[in-house]
Amino acid sequence: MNLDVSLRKNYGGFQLDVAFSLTENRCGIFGPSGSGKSTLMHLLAGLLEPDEGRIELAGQILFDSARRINVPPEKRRIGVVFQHAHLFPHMNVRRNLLYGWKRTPEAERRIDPQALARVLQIDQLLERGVNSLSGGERQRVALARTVLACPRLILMDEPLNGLDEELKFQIIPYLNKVFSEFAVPLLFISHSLHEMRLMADEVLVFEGGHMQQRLPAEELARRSLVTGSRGYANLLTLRGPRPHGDLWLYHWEGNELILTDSGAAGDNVFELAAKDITLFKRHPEASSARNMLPCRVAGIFGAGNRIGVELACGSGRLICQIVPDSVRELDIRQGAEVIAVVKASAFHRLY
Amino acid sequence: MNLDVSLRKNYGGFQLDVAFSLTENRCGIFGPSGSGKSTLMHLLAGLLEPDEGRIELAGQILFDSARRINVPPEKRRIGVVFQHAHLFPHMNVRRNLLYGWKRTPEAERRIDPQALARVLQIDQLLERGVNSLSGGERQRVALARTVLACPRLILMDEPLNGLDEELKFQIIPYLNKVFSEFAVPLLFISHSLHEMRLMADEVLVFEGGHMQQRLPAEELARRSLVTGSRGYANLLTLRGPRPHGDLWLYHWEGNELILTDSGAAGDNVFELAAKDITLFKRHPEASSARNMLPCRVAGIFGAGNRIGVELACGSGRLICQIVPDSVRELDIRQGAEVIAVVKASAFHRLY
Amino acid sequence: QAAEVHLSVAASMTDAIKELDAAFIVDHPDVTMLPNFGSSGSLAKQVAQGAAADLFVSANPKWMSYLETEGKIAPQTVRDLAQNTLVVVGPQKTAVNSLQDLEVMERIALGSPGSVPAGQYAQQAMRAAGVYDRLAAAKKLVMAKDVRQALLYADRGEVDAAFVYGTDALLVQKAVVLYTVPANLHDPIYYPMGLTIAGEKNSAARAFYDFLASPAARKILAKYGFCAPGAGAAAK
Amino acid sequence: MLNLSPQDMQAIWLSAQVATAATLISVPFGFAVAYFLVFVRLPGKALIEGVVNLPLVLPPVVVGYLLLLLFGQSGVLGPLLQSLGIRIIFTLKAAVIASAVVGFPLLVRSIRTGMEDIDERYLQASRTLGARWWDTLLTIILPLSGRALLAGMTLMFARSLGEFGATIILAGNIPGVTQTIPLAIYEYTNTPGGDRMALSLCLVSIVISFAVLLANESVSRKFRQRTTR
Amino acid sequence: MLNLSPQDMQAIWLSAQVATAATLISVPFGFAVAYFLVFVRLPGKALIEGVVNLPLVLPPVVVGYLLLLLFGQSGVLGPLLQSLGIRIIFTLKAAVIASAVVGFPLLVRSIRTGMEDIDERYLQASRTLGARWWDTLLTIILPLSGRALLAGMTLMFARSLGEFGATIILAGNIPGVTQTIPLAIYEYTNTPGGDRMALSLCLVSIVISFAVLLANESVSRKFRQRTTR
Ligand SMILES: Nc1ncnc2c1ncn2[C@@H]1O[C@H](COP(=O)(O)OP(=O)(O)OP(=O)(O)O)[C@@H](O)[C@H]1O
Ligand SMILES: Nc1ncnc2c1ncn2[C@@H]1O[C@H](COP(=O)(O)OP(=O)(O)OP(=O)(O)O)[C@@H](O)[C@H]1O
Ligand SMILES: [Mg+2]
Ligand SMILES: [Mg+2]
Repeated sequence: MNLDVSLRKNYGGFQLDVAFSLTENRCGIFGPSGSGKSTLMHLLAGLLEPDEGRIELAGQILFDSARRINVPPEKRRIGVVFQHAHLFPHMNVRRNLLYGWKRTPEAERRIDPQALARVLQIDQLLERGVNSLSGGERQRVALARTVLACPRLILMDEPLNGLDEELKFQIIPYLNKVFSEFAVPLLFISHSLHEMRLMADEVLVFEGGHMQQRLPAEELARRSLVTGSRGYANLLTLRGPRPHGDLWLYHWEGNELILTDSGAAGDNVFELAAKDITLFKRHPEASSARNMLPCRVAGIFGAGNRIGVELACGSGRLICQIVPDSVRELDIRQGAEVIAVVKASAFHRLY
Repeated sequence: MNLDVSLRKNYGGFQLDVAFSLTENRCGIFGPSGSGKSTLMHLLAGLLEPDEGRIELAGQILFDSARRINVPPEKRRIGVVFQHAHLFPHMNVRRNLLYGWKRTPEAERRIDPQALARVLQIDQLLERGVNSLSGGERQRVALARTVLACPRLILMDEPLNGLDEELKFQIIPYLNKVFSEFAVPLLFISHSLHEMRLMADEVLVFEGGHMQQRLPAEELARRSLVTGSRGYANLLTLRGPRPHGDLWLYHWEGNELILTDSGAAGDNVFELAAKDITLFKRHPEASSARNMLPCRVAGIFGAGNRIGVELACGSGRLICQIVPDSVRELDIRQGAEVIAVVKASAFHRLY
Repeated sequence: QAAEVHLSVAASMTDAIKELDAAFIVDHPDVTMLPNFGSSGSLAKQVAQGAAADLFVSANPKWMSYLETEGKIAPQTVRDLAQNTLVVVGPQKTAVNSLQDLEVMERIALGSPGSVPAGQYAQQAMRAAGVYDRLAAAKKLVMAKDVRQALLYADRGEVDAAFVYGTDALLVQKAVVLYTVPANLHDPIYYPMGLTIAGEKNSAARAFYDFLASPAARKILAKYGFCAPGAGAAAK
Repeated sequence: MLNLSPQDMQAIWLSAQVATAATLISVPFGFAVAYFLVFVRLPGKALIEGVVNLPLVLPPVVVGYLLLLLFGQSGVLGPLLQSLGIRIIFTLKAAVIASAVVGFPLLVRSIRTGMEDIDERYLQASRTLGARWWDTLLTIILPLSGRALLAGMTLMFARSLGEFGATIILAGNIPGVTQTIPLAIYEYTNTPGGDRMALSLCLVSIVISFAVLLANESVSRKFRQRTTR
Repeated sequence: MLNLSPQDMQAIWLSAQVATAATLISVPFGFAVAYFLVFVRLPGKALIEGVVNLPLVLPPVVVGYLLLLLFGQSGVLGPLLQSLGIRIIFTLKAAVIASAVVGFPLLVRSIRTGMEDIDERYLQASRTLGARWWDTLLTIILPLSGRALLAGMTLMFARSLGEFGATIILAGNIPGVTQTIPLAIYEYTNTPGGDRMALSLCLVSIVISFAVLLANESVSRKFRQRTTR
């Protein structure tokens, strides 16, 4: 994606004023309610006219107030998943789904409607009228409708709202697959840091109509170790689960990990909270924790009473959150050897 | 609340068939997308007519197909927060808020609109038209509008969707206060087990139009230790934080706990995941964990490789999740003495 | 090739013309008669705008001369088809012996003098009797859009009197003829007819035009209350 | 350019009065009938709708005739009205009634379409907030069908300006009393050479209706701004 | 009860033809004009709206006269039409034109109200999905204003059944050729004892419009079921 944006829009009392240029394919927009996320999305899609500014996507100028260019929405080929679905009320689910698809030149139809419908679990609903759908069903149909239009850029406004966790994590990998396989760039709006980590590489943080920060999703997550209420979560890709008594043994970057959860045959993404890792100077005896990984301290960051310790275990990296007292007591410094203790139940499978 | 329900409704392909009677004041309805939660809500509110059945609230029959009773919605005094706000488009925020309030006899107006608006952070929006609100703002206005009508029972359909976590946990205690202070019974629909725990005492679990289970929210949470993807979380009310070096010392049921987070002066509700508690047979040396609580095992439950251990620490109870191997190794059984090790960062403040 | 005759005929002659048509095609089975009935004014405007018409029958000499000046009518073919009389009808209770008696009444209906010939004759008569201006100033006059409407009012008792043609008076149900207006109080009531420029070249139209002057045609006209031109008075 | 006789001026003034009165009087009835047709569930609704539409289907002259049968002295209501000292026929009241009856189906149809387009969920929300049906009617349905109501009123006003057939039968054509613009125009067009004068009056009609139209547009736009983004 | 002469049957058949043709012919134009008025941003739109509304404001007789000036042989379009061998005046075409013109404002106003009530966000969604304006027009706006279009068509059909003033001027009153129901009724009222016959024809008009109304209702209900919960 090559998106250059510099826009101003006055809206009653609210003023949006942003300028950024993106190259990452998966970007996120993160910010509190009312910070202007949806407004930005409408401006980019051409549904709202900026007071002033410029939008350039992949070398094409979509809007330029100075040169009086304003490409209409249908020529921008920017897909939008709206916060409230906006399904066409007079069409059934199938016709809604295929609306954009039919308007896409055959050469550019890169996604199979059937397969997508199956993944989003809406293949049973195809002949239903959209007004009889439940809240979550509507959102999934809207998602599929936009993706099937095969746009050059997809804007998603909290698309996973109203979906239960299970379904959410079923959908995310598929979306990721679609987006990466067909290199569809994505601008992803969400309140959830978690979704952000999984869907975006780079994140723009909005506040009161302005871009406050801009940083890689990983960095945002690391900062949340200090500022966020939930702390940092490691995302680990574990391979080849084998039974191990009641538990399961996985490979992870040259280590073996013991987990309570069984996974799928191939790659499995697990979440491990930084808070769930306890460091010991010596190998502890008689702990209920199943995993005791010898690691080397690769770095220390953080502030106040929340210290992040970056650990190298085999070829993998882990972030562990501890308190300053522990840093002193365990003599944690770069290069120090420690034992990371993790309970088998601490891993949470995402997909 | 005294709610007796026995209903059947056929809806195209979908069939809802439930019977329950509730006495708890705060009930939850939990279930996957499309399981009939919103449909039930419409039936209870009188917005949809059941094919057959009976609804009785606080001794008054609201619907009875046999006796051809069907009290109209406005006489049921059942408040509804809809999944999609449905704010009146021709009124500003203030008039939306006060719509139900004005229609409530003065004697029953138990909630102050100003105060409620402040808590929900919509006091700045009062003169705005509702069509210029952001998604989260709309949802908050809808919430306030229903609460201000002071109904006998409030039905909420995923009311916290689209709100960021911070705001969500700001609103929940206030809602709880309103509901408990004025004893407004509540039927709370949500996908989130977490919200369920905080808002409901008893939970009905729906699946495919039927009530699958019915159990206390605490029990649902305990079961999720085995079946859920997120495990069980302890909710602890901690008191009187005092600084302790970089950290904070709290009272909890006769114990002292060390946390990274500072809290408010009075009660603070913290979450502590069962997975975040590690058990040791002996007092471990040199751990990065700050809290080492001597406890007695009060009970063991769970199945497969997920075992929940109920611990008595002082006058408090904690649930800890461990694996069967650990049970054997640490010789965990009722009455056994163990050390529960918890990191200072493992506590997550909700409000 | 079947000949067509387009007639533009004042609506008050509808029935008479229909019977005349029927009588005519008995002898001319190859001719199709296409009568168009309307108010004289709108018929004249249609003819003026080039609508298909071979023969124009007006209830009023004004519209005939209008078309003559427009050059739509062959002037030498203009002659009177029939004559009519003017009567006052009303609910049975009132007695009228002269037009002055109208002054005691509340409402008097007449065709709008500007547009309805019968109204114009009524106006002339009332003027001659010296009552028109006072009646008009007292807003006692109801101007109907055509004679039929004036008659309707009288029939239903909405007005105390109405000026209508003698032929129309045959249609009354409840009302009765109160008074026949003396012919000397108004211009003679003629139904002028004339062939249009196109009609003059239509032999069937000319044949019908000639037929209208025949005794057979006269008899039919008389049946509907019209009298022969120059005859002066009508039936009743 | 326009040279209007005093009689013409009177006709214009009468027409404006009649159109305004007919429109305003019909609004509550039109609204009630539309509400009934849209929201009340009752068998035989189609029949009522048919009756409401009658004045549209029948030639205006016939409508006028039927009204005469109703309001005339020997008509159905005539004696009753007469005993109350009310005279309808040949008065401005008759012109108003004729215009109101002829325009009524237009008004109802317009309001109906607007009401049918109201999202049912707003009505649901208002009822769960404790509003009775009439409360919902006044606070939700009325404002949300406001634009359609306005459109219907404009239609009706315009139709009233052009109403001829029923008016001339029921109200008669009495200059200065019941002679509205269309009746005056009729007189002119039936007089050779009267076309110029008729045209002047037509222009006046057009100007009046145009003003009403513009007023409607601007009010309607405000409504729209208030109700959609 | 009804005894209809062959001439009456002809009038009924002609009326049905005229009303149907006028309605169907007007629909595309009415739709286009409504679209223009609602969605195209252009100064001077009010003017066009004024022109569209003219036939409503003017007495039908005047409309008929103006049409006569337009289509007559010495009229504006007359010579052109004649050179093409097309005759309008005194033919059924003229009756269709008269009905279409008189009913047009009703059709446009109805469609407009429907279009204005379409939630803009559906149009936004369709455009971001790659639909051009005409595509959005056909696939979103047309179906979503379908009910209003139907309502407009019903109005127009009903109005055509009752159209008298403009028709008698432009099409003439020629039995069997251009004599529609209202003209036949007019003729009966000019005939002794014709009132019964006139009434019979009125009843026929009512029955036809009623049938159309019911058809409209049922189609409209389907639309509604399809578009709201
Ligand atoms: N048409 C409008 N007129 C005036 N203010 C508006 C309009 N539309 C949006 N706003 C205001 O602009 C601000 C930004 O709104 P926006 O919808 O972009 O927020 P958001 O970041 O998407 O919030 P949320 O997460 O709650 O959806 C809000 O304060 C909103 O009230
Ligand atoms: N009018 C209708 N006609 C037919 N089926 C309907 C209708 N309304 C709802 N349904 C179906 O009934 C089922 C239950 O819908 P409901 O809205 O109650 O689900 P829900 O539990 O609220 O889901 P969500 O969490 O996604 O909002 C769904 O399968 C839905 O598609
Ligand atoms: Mg938003
Ligand atoms: Mg739902």
